[in-house]
Amino acid sequence: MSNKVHLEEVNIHFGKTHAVRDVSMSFPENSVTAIIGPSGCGKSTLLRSMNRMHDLVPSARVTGKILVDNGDIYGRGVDPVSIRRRVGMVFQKPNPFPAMSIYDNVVAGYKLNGRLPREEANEIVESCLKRVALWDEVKDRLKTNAMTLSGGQQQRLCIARTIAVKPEVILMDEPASALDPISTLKIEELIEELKTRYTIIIVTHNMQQAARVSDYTAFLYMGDLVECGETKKIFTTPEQKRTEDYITGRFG
Amino acid sequence: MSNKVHLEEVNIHFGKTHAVRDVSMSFPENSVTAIIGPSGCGKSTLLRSMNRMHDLVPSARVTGKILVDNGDIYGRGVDPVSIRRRVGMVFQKPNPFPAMSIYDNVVAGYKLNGRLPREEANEIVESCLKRVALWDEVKDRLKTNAMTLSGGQQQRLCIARTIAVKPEVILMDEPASALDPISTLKIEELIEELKTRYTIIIVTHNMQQAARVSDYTAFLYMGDLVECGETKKIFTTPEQKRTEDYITGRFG
Amino acid sequence: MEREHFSKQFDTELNDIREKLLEMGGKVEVMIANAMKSLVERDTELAEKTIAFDHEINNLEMVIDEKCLEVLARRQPAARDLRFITLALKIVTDLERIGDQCANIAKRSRELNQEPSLKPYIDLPRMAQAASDMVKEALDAFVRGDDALAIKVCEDDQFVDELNEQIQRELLTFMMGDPSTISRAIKINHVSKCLERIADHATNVAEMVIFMVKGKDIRHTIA
Amino acid sequence: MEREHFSKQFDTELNDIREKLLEMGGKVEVMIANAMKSLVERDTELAEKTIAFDHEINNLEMVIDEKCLEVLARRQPAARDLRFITLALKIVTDLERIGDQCANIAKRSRELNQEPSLKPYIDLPRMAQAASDMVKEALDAFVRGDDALAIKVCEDDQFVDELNEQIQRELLTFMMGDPSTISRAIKINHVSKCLERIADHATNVAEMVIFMVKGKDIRHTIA
Amino acid sequence: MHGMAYRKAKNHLMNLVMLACTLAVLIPLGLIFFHILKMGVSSLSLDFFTQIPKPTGEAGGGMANGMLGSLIMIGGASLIGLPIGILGAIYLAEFGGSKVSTVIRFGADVLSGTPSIITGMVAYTLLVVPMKGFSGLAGSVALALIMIPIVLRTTEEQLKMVPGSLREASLALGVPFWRTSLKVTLRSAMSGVLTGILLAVARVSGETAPLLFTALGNQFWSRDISQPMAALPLQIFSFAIAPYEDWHKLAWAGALVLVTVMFVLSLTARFFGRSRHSG
Amino acid sequence: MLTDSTGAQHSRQRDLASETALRGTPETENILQTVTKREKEQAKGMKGDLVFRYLTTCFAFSILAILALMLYEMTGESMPSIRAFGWKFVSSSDWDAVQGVFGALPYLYGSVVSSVLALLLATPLSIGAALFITEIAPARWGTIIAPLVELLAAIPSVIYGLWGVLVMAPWLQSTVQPFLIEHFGFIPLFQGAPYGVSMLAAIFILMIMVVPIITSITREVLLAVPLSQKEAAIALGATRWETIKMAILPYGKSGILGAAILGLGRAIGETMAVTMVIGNAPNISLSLLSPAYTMPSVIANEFAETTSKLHGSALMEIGLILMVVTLIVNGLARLLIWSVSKSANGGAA
Ligand SMILES: Nc1ncnc2c1ncn2[C@@H]1O[C@H](COP(=O)(O)OP(=O)(O)OP(=O)(O)O)[C@@H](O)[C@H]1O
Ligand SMILES: Nc1ncnc2c1ncn2[C@@H]1O[C@H](COP(=O)(O)OP(=O)(O)OP(=O)(O)O)[C@@H](O)[C@H]1O
Ligand SMILES: [Mg+2]
Ligand SMILES: [Mg+2]
Ligand SMILES: O=P([O-])([O-])[O-]
Repeated sequence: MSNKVHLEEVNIHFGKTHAVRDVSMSFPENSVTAIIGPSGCGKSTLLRSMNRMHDLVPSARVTGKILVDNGDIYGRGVDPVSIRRRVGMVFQKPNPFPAMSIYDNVVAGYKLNGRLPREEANEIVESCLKRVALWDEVKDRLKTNAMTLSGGQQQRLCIARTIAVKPEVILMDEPASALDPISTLKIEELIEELKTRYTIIIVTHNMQQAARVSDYTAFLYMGDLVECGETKKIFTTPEQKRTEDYITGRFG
Repeated sequence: MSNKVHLEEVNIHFGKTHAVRDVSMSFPENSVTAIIGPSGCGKSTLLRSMNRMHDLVPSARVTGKILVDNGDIYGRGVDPVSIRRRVGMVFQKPNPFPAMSIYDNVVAGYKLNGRLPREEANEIVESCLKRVALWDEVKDRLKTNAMTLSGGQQQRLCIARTIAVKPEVILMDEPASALDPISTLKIEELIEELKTRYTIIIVTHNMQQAARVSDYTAFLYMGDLVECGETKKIFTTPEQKRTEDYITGRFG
Repeated sequence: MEREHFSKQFDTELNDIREKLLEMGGKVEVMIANAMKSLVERDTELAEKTIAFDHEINNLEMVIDEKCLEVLARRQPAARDLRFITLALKIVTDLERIGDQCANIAKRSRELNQEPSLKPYIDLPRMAQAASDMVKEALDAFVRGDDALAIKVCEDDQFVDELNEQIQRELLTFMMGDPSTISRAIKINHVSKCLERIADHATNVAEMVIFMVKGKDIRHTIA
Repeated sequence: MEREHFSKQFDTELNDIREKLLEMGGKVEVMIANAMKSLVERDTELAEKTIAFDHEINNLEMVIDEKCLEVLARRQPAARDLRFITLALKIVTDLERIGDQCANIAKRSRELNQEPSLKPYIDLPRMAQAASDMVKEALDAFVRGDDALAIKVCEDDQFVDELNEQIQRELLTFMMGDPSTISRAIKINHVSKCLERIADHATNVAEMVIFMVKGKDIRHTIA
Repeated sequence: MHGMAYRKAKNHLMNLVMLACTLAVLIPLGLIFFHILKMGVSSLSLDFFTQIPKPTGEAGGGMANGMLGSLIMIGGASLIGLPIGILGAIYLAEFGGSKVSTVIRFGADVLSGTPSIITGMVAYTLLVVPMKGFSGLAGSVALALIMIPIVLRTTEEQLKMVPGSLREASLALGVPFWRTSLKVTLRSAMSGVLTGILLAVARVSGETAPLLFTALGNQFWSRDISQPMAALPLQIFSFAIAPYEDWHKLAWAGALVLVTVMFVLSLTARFFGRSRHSG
Repeated sequence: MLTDSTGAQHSRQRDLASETALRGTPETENILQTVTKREKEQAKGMKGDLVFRYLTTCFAFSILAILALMLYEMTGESMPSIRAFGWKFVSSSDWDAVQGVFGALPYLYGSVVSSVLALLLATPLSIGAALFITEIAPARWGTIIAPLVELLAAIPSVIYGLWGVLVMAPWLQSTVQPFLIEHFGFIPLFQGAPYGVSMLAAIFILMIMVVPIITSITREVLLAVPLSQKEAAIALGATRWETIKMAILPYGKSGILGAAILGLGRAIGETMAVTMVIGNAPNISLSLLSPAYTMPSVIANEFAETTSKLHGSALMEIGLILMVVTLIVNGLARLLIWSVSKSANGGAA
């Protein structure tokens, strides 16, 4: 399996805060990699560097190399807007566009490219909603407002919206932490299925969730990458003492 | 161990919704009982009936008997205000009074009802904060605003505030679901310690949490009490098929 | 028969363990059969093969152990699933020991084949068949969650024990009568003990199956 | 030696299992000693006691199993803790089997005490001491997470195996020489085999300890 | 399909358009500032704060009586308006939710949307006509009518923003509802409520229209609220439309003072508002 | 709160039983005392809640009372005029206090034209400015400009009027209006003589006055758009303008609409500034350059010095019309905002 995303000595500063230190690691293609670690260790910060969401924060500074398909996304002349189409993102709280219908939400990103013929749009909506296992639940009310869906459905809609623009990598920042347990399980199942087509990187501070959904796990601690490897290994026989302590609940 | 709280055929309606059906069960003294079940099954509703918080909802109707120390708290002439002093409550989101200092928050239960001599107040503050293991962290800044504390500290402050009015029973409605994992563990530890003095009833939709903290577990499903017994038993060898299915993640 | 997990992946993993256990059970049965065949038909080559085959059983034990550990770490199973996994962990040890016993039988068979035959084996194959059936049924009970079958296995142990005692008495008579048979008789005696232990292990499995299904621990109560 | 868990309760539970295991180990050692003493000193009463004592070991097995299951269900242990619990589950089986073997020794001792003594026991007590030490050291290694000690236990098994073979050869000579000793010799042979199996179980425990500490499964690699 | 280049160009163009809008908004407002400052500072003197207006033609004089009158009437308006507004808001926030409170809310909105001159007319028919004369009291009432809906709605919003969990926390401690409302809910919202009050005061202190036929204005010192009373905005108005250069200067000075007062009030309000967010 | 009656009876019986059983020893006496003390406190608590509820209810209802009283008074005072002129009052443009003939059409016309045109100019500018401040300008600019705009929204109208009449009107008269007449004189809107004080001046001053209001409310609405909405768009690969179009404006739609309508209400009712710059001539003229009159202005100018009862009543009727118009505008705004926000939030509940 080749590496889809590759980090080389990535450092991220916010003003004087050094939030991520010298992180080098790879994310294999068509697999789920979980990033775990205590609150404030830099998980979200690291994740957001991978589709240049930090460009919006004036104080943020990213150094080192972040390669997607061997191309440096922070390279000169690289347009963040086009990077974000290749590297999609799903957020903690479901955030469908409230003024739009379910249908419009799915094609919201796709439409930015210009007018979209009716049939093509229909096709995209159907295939994306099917892929997130939402089609059967909403096919009779595609034109109703997206906010009429439940939290879990909204999150799946957001995932549909993200895959509609045909990304290669999907970043997820605690995608289920605002959901009830059953919706959480549904999202986890979905992640399992999506990994056949996309490279998925997920931040979660629920260790059990990381254990359940991911193929690889990276453990961050105070901005450092402590250990990174197969999830099975990390959760049964980690190599680093700090990983072991964190995973077994020995902190403080 | 005697039973502190006892429910007999409790039914709770909201208008036409029958949220809790014919629940009869007991909560043993000085123990932690967890109420688990899928979202919307009536966990919070049942919990809130035990200190008459439903009195504020005009459409709510509670029938059956809820006995605390063998006294019916819905009996004629029973003042809900005094019930609530005996049966304290801790909520999902930490909710310290934002306009008050840490100190004032702890004694809020007294101060809001009238004056409290200085020395007595000092004593209460110290002992309660110690009991929730917050004293060492805040003793040098008792007069600062309570909102300057972290989420986990705020929740412990809320617990201190609750035990300050010397309740016998403490109800907790998902007390850690808004907290990060480490704060969650701290709260769980605290619950473990508090049970030597109080009867604790906790609602959680995190099954693992219920397994960790509780001595007894009750499983609610669509308003029905399906099973109730020792936590150890419920989680290894439940008697009801429905409990087994829920606990092993077989739903839908 | 049973409801599926919400997580298909979890179901897959549990099924995987179940299948691997069955596979191991199947291999163990073959091993019992082969070990006995090598003895009865004085087939030293088959005995060698059987001894070598133990290696595979050992490997399977480690694979299943690892899988169980992984499921425990990644899925936090509870109730029936938890009992299933922990008992898989224990059953696999029993199966591995059965494999060891088969290897022991094969070793004795290898030695016995060097010497002239003492007497035709009549009870021993019957005993082996009974033990083998018990292993099979215990595993079936485990996989199907069938406690009735498991109880039957526990009861069958009695029969194997009786056969064992009978064989021992018989061998003693042989040895007393003809000291030259002592060395061979001791070896045959050892085979009989091995078969008895195999039946014991099957009984262990069956007892644990009852625990898994009923949630009641009946070990050390009947025996 | 090791950092504490965030949850003291969890630490308490793990320690509880650890202590129960040690207690079981201690009882098993006493059982080995008593079984041997009943044999060497021809003390039938002690033999009876030892056989009855097996019951306690069996009970402890169930108690520890239940505790492990409870911790698995309630704490969702991972990594080292998970390995600890799963291995406790397996070790407890080994200890129980050691108890069974001791009972078997005591049974043989009871029978042997009815007959005149065959010869003074010299190698058997040495073997018993070695096996008992191995059990003790294996448990120490488990509790302390000491892989070096565990490796030593694995190596010691060799010594016990050799003693066993020596005893068997010796007994064969006896039996050949005097058919009237056959019945007793077979029983003593059985005792020796029991001790050998006890040492094997201790080795199993040691191997698993190495897995727990190092995370590496070395079972079936040295042997 | 649009290319990236097209999308980027559009982005830049729209940025420019929005910048232009901002300038178009800021320039006239800047001019107003500039003139008030320039004319006001040059016309301001100590006399302005101590003297009453001089008769036409005489140079000098000030608006001291207007300032005093404004203060008295605003005080009166607050005395009437604040209790009604705040307690009414408590009703809406705590017991509201039914149809009645929707109607009350709507009424308050209508009241605050009513042009201020109309409150003046109403105060005129209600007080001036029966009392047979213009009076400071009538002015106060007119101003109070303007304050009430502002205070009511801002207070209600603030009370509603207090999370229900806080109320529940207090009730769960065994505190009666009324104490909870006053000591927890209202107190938690206090800074927001104060902001609302300050904004309401700021608003009425600049009101002119409702005073035209209630307080009417007074050339002399006036402290008796049953008599016509001077007010700063009224004086600015009448001096501005008068054809005298001197009076224009005084009007500019008055404007500067009024604007300064407004600034101070809104800055204070902002301060309260901010401390709420950071606290 | 309902309880089944048997339960209540049951507990009362038990209470009695325990009381009789306890009486006698000094200790129990003590307990009884504390119990009764506690009960008294409870009773006080429950009574306090009742009193509190009635009190706040009274104050809340006084709003409705005030409103009713206002409408009643205004209608009552307008009755003479309504009886005398009927519908002619709004269709006629004769306003002669000496002859006692009153028609309010010029005032209506002036009010509507000045406020609607001012709003049409102000709204796009305000939205553009608010977007610039919140979304485009560096954060530091925003923190400077925004409070400035907010302060401007608080400046009293009399001061706008002062500036309008002393600075803007002369400038219009000397430069803008001649220019318009010269280059755009062919359009009826810009015909006539340059007076300075005029409909145009009123429109300008109203625009300048409502711009800060609409801008600051719009800005708050935009700030309330959750970051998650913006991030959603950005993560889909939207440019800044596309983000505004896709996420921000739709989310803030109802709030912005409300802001605009609030501006309209303010513009219609605005008295002082307009009175000072519109010229106060009851004309109905297509030209924006000629003086005009508005409803609030005529009230402000004439109400204190009415010549007859009918004159006062006519002014009252204008006030009544003004009030009804603002009521309708505000009511409409409210309904609009409600319907929009309902469709957005309704599902979330
Ligand atoms: N926009 C920002 N400006 C300044 N500092 C920031 C910013 N975002 C994050 N940080 C800092 O960077 C560090 C890492 O934050 P980050 O949000 O990545 O943590 P996290 O691991 O995602 O934690 P959590 O589990 O709580 O989400 C923290 O110390 C945080 O204070
Ligand atoms: N105030 C209320 N008015 C009307 N219905 C209500 C009210 N509170 C709860 N319900 C209804 O009662 C049922 C049980 O709700 P409850 O909040 O107790 O569920 P829960 O088990 O606590 O769920 P969750 O885990 O989501 O908190 C639900 O169907 C809910 O819609
Ligand atoms: Mg984060
Ligand atoms: Mg709930
Ligand atoms: O391995 P065993 O000694 O139990 O056969």
